[in-house]
Amino acid sequence: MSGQWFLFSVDLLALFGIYLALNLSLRLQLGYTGIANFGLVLAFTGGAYVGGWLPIRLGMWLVEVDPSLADDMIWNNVIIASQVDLSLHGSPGTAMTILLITLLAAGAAGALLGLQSGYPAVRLGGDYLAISLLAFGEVLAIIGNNYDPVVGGPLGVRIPDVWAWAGDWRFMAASLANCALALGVWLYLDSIEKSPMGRMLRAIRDNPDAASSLGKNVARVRLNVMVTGGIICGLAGAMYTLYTTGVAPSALSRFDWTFLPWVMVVFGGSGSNVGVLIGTFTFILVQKLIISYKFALSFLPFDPVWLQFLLMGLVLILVLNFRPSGLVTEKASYALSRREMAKAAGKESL
Amino acid sequence: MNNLLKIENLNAGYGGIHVLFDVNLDCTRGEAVAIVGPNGSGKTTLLNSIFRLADIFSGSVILDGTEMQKEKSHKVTGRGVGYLRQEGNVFPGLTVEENLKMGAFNLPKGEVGERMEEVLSLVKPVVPFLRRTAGTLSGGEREMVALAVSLMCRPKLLLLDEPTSGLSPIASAQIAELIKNLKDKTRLSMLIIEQNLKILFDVVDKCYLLVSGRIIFSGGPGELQCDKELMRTYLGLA
Amino acid sequence: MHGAMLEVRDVKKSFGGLKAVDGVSISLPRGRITLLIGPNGSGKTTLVNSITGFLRPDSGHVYLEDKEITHWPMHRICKEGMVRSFQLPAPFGGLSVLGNLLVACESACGESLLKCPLKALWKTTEKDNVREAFAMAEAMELTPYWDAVMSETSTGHIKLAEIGRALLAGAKLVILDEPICGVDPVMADEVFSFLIRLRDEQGLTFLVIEHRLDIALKYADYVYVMNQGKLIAQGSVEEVLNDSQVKEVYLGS
Amino acid sequence: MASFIDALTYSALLGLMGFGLTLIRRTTGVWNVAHGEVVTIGSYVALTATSFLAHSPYFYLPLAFLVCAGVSGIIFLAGVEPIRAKGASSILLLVVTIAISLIMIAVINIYADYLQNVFHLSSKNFLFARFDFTLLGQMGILWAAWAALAALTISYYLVLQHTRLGLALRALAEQPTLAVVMGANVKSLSLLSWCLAGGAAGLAGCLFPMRFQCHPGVGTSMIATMFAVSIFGGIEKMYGPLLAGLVLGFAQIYGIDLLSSWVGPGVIPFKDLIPMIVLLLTLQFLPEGLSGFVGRRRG
Repeated sequence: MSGQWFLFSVDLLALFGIYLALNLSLRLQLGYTGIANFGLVLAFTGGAYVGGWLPIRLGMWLVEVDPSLADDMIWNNVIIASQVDLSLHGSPGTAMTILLITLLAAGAAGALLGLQSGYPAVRLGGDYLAISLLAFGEVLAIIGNNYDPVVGGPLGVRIPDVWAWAGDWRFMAASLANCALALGVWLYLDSIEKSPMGRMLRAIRDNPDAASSLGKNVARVRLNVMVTGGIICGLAGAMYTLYTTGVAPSALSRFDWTFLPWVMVVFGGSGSNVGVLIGTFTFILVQKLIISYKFALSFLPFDPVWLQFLLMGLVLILVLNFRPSGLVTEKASYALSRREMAKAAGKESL
Repeated sequence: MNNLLKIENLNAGYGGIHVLFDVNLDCTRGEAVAIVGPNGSGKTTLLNSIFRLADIFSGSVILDGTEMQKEKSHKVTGRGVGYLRQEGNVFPGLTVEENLKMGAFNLPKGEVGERMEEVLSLVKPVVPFLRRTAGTLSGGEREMVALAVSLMCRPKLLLLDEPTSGLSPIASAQIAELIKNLKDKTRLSMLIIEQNLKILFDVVDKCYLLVSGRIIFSGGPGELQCDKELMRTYLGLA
Repeated sequence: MHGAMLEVRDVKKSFGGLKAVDGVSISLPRGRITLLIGPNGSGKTTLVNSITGFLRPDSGHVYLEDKEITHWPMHRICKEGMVRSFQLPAPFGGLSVLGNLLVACESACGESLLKCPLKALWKTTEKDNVREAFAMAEAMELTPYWDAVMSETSTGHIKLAEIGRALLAGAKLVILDEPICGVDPVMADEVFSFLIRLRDEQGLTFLVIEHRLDIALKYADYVYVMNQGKLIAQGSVEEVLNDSQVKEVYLGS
Repeated sequence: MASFIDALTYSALLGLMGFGLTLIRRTTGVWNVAHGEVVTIGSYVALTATSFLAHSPYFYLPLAFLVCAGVSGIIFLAGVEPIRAKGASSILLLVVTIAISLIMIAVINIYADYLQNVFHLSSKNFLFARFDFTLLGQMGILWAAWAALAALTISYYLVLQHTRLGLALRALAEQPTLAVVMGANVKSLSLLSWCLAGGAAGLAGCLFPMRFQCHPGVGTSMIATMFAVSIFGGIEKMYGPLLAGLVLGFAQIYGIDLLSSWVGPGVIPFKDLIPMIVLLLTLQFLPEGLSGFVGRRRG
């Protein structure tokens, strides 16, 4: 029983880390800069495809594998992956090298995808931008599902386990790594909050024309934010793939990786890190609980998974009706502490 | 009670922004009332609040004995109020004739044609453009159409928000002439916002001076004109 | 050009068939307060929008200190030394009054996604900015409200904060579009006195669009009058007020 | 030839789906993401009725129209209008329709599971081609789909041009506030257009399984294509979706066939990319859409 709970918590933690990173990226784009990115799934998928494509090739190159298998990487991918796994078991150094290179590549892919979806963001605004990004988000899914060489078509591929060296603690290590990614993003966003950058982003969000008249290059800042957001999504996508040791394009859906983050962020409040954290945790927990108690609900004449959709939709409607800015609302903050500001202004206190 | 419109202690604004503070105003039948004041003092908000296009926080707007603050926006026209808005006062993609028909939306279908003839006899300059698309008209022509459209609903009370703003002196004079004509020929009450005071001084029976959301003067136009201090300070007439 | 701060030559801008600005040329000498007046819809704001890069003029040229800035984007024009305010309130609603003022201050390192986590890079600049912003709040009599969120502030205070914002952006030429609209008369006089002080002490140049002539005329060095997209008069306050054409169109007499 | 007929049928169905999106956006300024699920409901109305009451699905077109009009109306009244009345931004309204779409996905799937588990219907994958008739040597669906689309577009056009209601709808799309000032009840007009849009989606949903495989996610998976039809067609004119449906339908089915005969069969799986590319290009270079472009050239 305790073992079951342990696995439950570890998996919860892993998903939580991934989603928190993704949601904070949305907060950077939506909450700070006012870009309604309905194509989060794009950069996430980009990162996931890199995670599905690169590690197995790196693995083949770094460790001893039967070279004849390379003739058909997709057909033989399970055999190759398990052979690489065996070697990685004993060599954390190699595994971590693969991890790092993969993350670098995934970040680069995310940046590229962010850059190209940033192009319409500069010219369009409001709901047209949202629809345009939504359409962008579909593009990689269509390619991945239909073009086998990327990650093996709809059914996907298995990839080597870079956490294999941790043995029994493998899931724990991977979950903690996911959370470390989320923590990094959190700290980064927090430092934006407590710097002139956060102020400028909000100014651009609230009134782009006025910000531009005060010398802010609105188009470039928006593009930079899209690229940064893309990097974060790309990293999250790769980490997720490495955690699940597999990637299937059909599982990288608009629902899971665009709409769900939006629900979490709108619920918690896009103006605050804590809000995003609360939103993320609540929905991940509910999702996990529904999946775990699926069998207890087997008397229902339908798949209990749908309850999750129902619940999310209802909660979102309620939040939008009664608290449109989310559970935790934005607070005006300053780059300097009040004491520092008082000192700068030559006053006793503020 | 000869009062057509009575506004009492009106506090209004938009969402969290408070624009009007304790405004009192009345308008009797057949009277033309001017609301003057500098930009941003809340004149348009006052007219909007009659149509519930602005939020009423407290106070009341009574038209002909009915409390309008409980009425839905689209029902106000039916009570006999025509509104010529400052901007967006015609449907640019519709023809002038369609605009006029739309103006009579609250009338029974059979009366539309009859009313259109009445209105066209009051606003004759519109007749030549009936078939044209409103968006292709010049500023002055469009303003005239908008005036005709606001008359289509058989109003008892006509609200005019800067009917001459942005028009050439000739077009302004033409509009002013039409307004004067309307007042003479019909027993229509009017509430007019105008910056170009001179044009309307001989039409208006009463003036209210609105500054920063408060009425600071009310009286005849002559009185306001005599009060050089008020004229200088708030209207920018040097 | 002869070293004028801003030289505008034959600028035209039309919307559809409407010629909003129809060949206007103006010249702003350094260290002067120039007033631009005219009835509603005469094209003043469109002229300012075409000068400051908010709109693209159809034709004509704009020179800032002898450098051609026609068709430059707004942020680049600001960096070059010309900043403008907007007629309708344009607050950064989610920021406080002080935050609004601070946005205008230059903070190169603090406003980069890469460098902003390193506080040491921007801390000193930020302290200077805070000092300047508080001084500006003081001048605009906004000190009691410095921490209030802009979206919940009254229109008058928003206008004042926006003037302060424009002044803080470090410009040599400041264009104010109806700066005292919605501001009470006493405060409005103080705003203009402050502009005079900035003109005298720092040599700033101002172009002010204003409706409330009673207040604005007292402080103007030079006046341009527009009607129907064209300049109809220019000169000193007396000259303009005695111009028959001005009386005709502006005062309606 | 088969693919030509397929393309023609598919075009009409796309047009029907896009019609509703365009109508809703035009009159109320909302991009309705839940429109895809309304289409799916149309298919399930057809499935349920043909399974339990027999007859051909064509027989239930009016029923699908009514049910979907009702569903769409409820979406507007219960979901969108309360939040719109509070002055929500267009983005927030988009999020609202996403929330509604989540709820509807759940309901549709629960219903499909229920049909399968309790009544042992194959509700997760169905096709009604066996019910179809032939007319002039072609499948009935071709005629039915085009008849529905043409009837809808023409009658809507007639209503717009020749009735008071139509005048009000056009006025509402141009200047909502002014329409209110003139006494038009914006709420009921908006409700009407949502119902009509839902009805059109219901027709499309009811006809879709006559020719194409249907499953609980059919509308959801097509929503991006529907957006492409609506935006590419242009929201200013109601014949936009018809035009765009034709172009996109042919590009997706007939065009890709042609392309594959030149560059090889490798391109066929990517036919779903076409609407996305068209959508993105439209937004970048032809923001007023096909009908707006045609209108501009003429006028």
